[in-house]
Amino acid sequence: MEHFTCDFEGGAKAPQTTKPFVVVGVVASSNLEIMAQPCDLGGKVRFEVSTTVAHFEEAWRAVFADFIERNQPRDVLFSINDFAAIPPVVSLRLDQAWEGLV
Amino acid sequence: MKLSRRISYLEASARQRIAALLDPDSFREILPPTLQRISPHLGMFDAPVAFDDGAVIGEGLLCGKPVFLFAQEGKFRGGSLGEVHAAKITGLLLRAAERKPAAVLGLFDSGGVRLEEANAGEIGSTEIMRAIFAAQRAGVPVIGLIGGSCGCFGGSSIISSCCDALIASEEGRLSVSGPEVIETIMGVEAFDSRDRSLVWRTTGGKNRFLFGKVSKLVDDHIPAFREAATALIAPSIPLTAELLQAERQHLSKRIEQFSECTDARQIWAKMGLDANRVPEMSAEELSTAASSLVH
Amino acid sequence: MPDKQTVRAEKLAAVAKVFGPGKVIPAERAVEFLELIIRSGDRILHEGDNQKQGDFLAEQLAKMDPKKIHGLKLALSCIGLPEHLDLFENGLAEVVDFAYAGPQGARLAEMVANGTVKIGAVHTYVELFARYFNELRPDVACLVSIEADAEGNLYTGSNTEETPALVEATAFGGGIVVVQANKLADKVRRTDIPGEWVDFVIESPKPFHLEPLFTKDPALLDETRILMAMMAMKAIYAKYLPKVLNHGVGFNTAAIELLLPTYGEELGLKGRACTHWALNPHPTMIPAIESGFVETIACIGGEVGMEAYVASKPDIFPLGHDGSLRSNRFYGQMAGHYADMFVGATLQIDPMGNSSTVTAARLAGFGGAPNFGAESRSRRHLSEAFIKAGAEAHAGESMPQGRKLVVQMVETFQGAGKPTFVEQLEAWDAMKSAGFALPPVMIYGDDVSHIVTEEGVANLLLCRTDAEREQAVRGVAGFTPVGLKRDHAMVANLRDRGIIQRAEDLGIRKSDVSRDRLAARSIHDLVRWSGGLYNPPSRFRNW
Amino acid sequence: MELLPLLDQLFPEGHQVSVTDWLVSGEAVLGGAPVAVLGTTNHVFIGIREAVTLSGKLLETVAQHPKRPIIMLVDNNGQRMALDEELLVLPEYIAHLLRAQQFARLQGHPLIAIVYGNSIAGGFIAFGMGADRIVSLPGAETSVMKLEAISRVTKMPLEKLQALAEKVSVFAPGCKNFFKMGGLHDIWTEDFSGQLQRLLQSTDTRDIRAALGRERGGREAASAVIDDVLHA
Repeated sequence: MEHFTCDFEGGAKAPQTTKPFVVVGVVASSNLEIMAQPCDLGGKVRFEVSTTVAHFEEAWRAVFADFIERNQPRDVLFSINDFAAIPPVVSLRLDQAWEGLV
Repeated sequence: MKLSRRISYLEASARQRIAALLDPDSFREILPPTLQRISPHLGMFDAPVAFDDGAVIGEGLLCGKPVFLFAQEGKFRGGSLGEVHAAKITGLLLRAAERKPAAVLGLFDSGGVRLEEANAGEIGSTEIMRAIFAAQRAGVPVIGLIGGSCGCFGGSSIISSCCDALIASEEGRLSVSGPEVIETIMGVEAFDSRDRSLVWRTTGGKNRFLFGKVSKLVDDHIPAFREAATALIAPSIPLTAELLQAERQHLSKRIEQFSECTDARQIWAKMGLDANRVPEMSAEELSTAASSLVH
Repeated sequence: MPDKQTVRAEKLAAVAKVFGPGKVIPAERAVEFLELIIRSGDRILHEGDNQKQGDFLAEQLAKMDPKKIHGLKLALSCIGLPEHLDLFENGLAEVVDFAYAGPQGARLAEMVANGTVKIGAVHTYVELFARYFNELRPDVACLVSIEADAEGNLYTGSNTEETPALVEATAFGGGIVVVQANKLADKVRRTDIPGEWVDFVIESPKPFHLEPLFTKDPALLDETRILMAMMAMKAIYAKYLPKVLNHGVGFNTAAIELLLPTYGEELGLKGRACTHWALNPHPTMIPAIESGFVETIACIGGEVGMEAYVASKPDIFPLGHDGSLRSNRFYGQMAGHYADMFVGATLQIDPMGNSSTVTAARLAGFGGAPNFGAESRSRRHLSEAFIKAGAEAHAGESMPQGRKLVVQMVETFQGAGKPTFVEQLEAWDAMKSAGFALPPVMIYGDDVSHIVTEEGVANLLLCRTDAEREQAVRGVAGFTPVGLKRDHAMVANLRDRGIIQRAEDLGIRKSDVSRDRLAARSIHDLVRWSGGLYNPPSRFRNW
Repeated sequence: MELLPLLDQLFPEGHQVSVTDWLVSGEAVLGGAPVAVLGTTNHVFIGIREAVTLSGKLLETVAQHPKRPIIMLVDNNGQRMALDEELLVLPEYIAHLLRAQQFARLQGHPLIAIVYGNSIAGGFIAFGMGADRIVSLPGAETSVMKLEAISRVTKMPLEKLQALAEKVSVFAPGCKNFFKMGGLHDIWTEDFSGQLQRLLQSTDTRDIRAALGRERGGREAASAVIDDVLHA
């Protein structure tokens, strides 16, 4: 298992929901669980990742950057339990989690 | 033939099942994933964890009635009973024994004990059983739902069989040993675990319904599970000598009648059903056919 | 050298001398018989494709004595049986012409590398059939049938497929036609091949192997594929309204087929698009058929378990007077070639949109996709889709033209760490290792009109330069190395011009991407849709 | 441990116990008072027939000897793994046997399980782990699954599992591990009869195994989780 946290400068959109959290996906092979929580991060977006596949932090960062560019979120904490999901699946889940918060 | 749209129970995640089963927005989760009560053991196996350890528990309303509910996530490590997973369910049942909701719903989807936590899982399963008995003793019925892709095997199969009533779809499976285990013991000639039709004939919801272990057979549609669960809510029947003697006689008679059978089709034929038609029948058709049989 | 008719007459006389008059040969004497009609250096055509296989005759051929017979030239659609390669290992055959290697691909690559097998050429199906009428005229054809009678009349049934093409090339090319039949009947169920064209029949000890081609269990369709299907339907199907379609057999097209009655209906496709198809009787088409989307289907092959359902739809499927399906690969390929749209998948795509399923260690071949997926510049009849696509492709040119839609739907990764988009196709390595003069490309990039991935849809018709085309491909290549090397400014420009469309550009929310949209989520659902008429093999069942 | 010497050591004041089809039943005297003896031997598999026979004996004891302690002698190789038994819904039979045990408990019968042989997976659940108190004797073996099998299923190398098993109690077979997890209330090494008499003096039938697991450091999360759920 590999664990890392990364922060990104967020965009203009803060979560609109009153829900304390949203969970999408499950921890199953080639899939992942993403828990998104509205959270005052001073405009930033934080990703806390646990993954079964080590040494792919760069790829994760690329997926996160792309997600932020696409959705312009701010003040969200994404906690991720990954079981070897490929990048497009990660992208899809991030979008789904974010759509659950707005 | 146009099919009516169904909301699949089989495919839904534990959380999706809860959302569609209970009254809208009525669910209050206990120990939600934000608390991250994860397995303390999976890490040393280098295995991924889930924030809820594959068990979602909480309280909500079912057609206005207050119920407690636990749901196993079959897609996370086969819905296996780990230490935290099992303890969440035990805690919920003990809470039910104290607070007496109208019922506890158990959404089973589990291959059994989590091997990485085998001892904790096994002890945990029997703690759940004791907690079911505690809830029942308090008059709270425990209603099990079986229709997930992992079925209900091993320790989970025994736990679910301790419930007051079971609801299942034909896709749901209930059995102690898994098909692969039986194939290993008996040989592939006697039981080919890859013959999916054979596996479902043996362990699937229809066979369990025809034996009476499953009280209500439903199609793979969450609203059907919801309707069945609502209808089954009634105070738990206290254990008595008469009740258990009757149960025992019923089970002994089953052995006498059917122990020569080696395929579910023989059993169904003996019951007086058109055995080859059974797999093709809808839940409603089979329920009607079964109700006209003299057991 | 004696002429073909003389040789044929000699062979027939030799058989008559040993076996007496009549066309029926006993199975246990098949090798002895084959050695009478086959001479060294003959071109032997063996029938077998991705569904049916003339397994009995293949076994018998491999048992012939290489001291008597050698130097054979083998021609066949699919190298699907180990016996096909045994012919080479045993010293009977030297050269093979084929279209598709399937399960024998790895062994074939090995035997080519060590010189045991010489490849004439790797073809597409129709290309190979066409050559049977010219430079590859067969001396002997070994074919497959369900029923045969003593006169040689054949009932080839649902999986007739390529039998007519092979019989025609042989019977009218001076060759000898031998058939293995599952059953010798007094009277065949219907005459698919007239007895006059058939020289000998052998009742095989067991029925020929028939592989269910359909393996796309709807239960295995994940959200990624549903997202891609929804984007394709909105960006392509709803835009061009193609009436005549050919779908590949992959999961992506299965997803579209299962979304037609739901999402397709929402998009207003019913009656306006997807009415005619060149397709095997895919079980995943049942919901669309039952929902009234489909008017006719031209069948290339059959499908195990679909017999009763097909028989219940006489207006849609090609049926004989006996009520069972008659498929035809040659004609079906033609029907697909002249369709408005082809949608398929592949294993690798390069930045110019060229695609291939070949890897260095495996010679798969081509099969039917290159014909289905080729631009049809010989087409002259018009349709809305054809004109609309042509207007995009040929905008500003002095001669207006129509255009076929050729869509490649691929996930950006084939699995963890295995990108679909690559800077250079492995076909180039295969070219070197197999000694070809050209890389074995499946569909050339300039034939492709659209590429659909999880990241979006690229419309290559609208690209005006090679540089644009390359960025359009990179712009949907996701997080693969090819995708990461995109020029962000150019991709943004392509997106502004609608050449690249993302889900959000198409108004598709990711939360709406759900298996709940599928008209059928399991094989069992398909059976229910069929009113119990689809009878899937046991291994597909969970009831 | 063999059945006969076990009976002699547990019940020096006398016992009348018979064995039919590897199922053990009868009565014995302990501290001057009669106790019911019920058990299995010869590593029997617990299947549908065993379940109804054992439940029959339990119900008989409840009917004829109110509140008499029931001493459960545990030795099994697990649940019977067979097609014909699963066809007839084996889990229902095991649950029935557990319900009979619960009924006995509710009727005031102390239930003491003594593991003297093997106790494996579904067999142990069916007969043993449902008791009020569970103890093991020398030579007893408890397990859910052998390490070899766990290695096969989890694809974790056996050597790694063996090394882990040295450090933690959570997954590997063995009474010591089960004890540390709270799955055994006690491990007896001597004076079985005296220990049994002392155990029978307690009237506490609550399930305290999660608390034991926490105390002993083998299973610390379960008890905390249960408490948190109760008080959430």
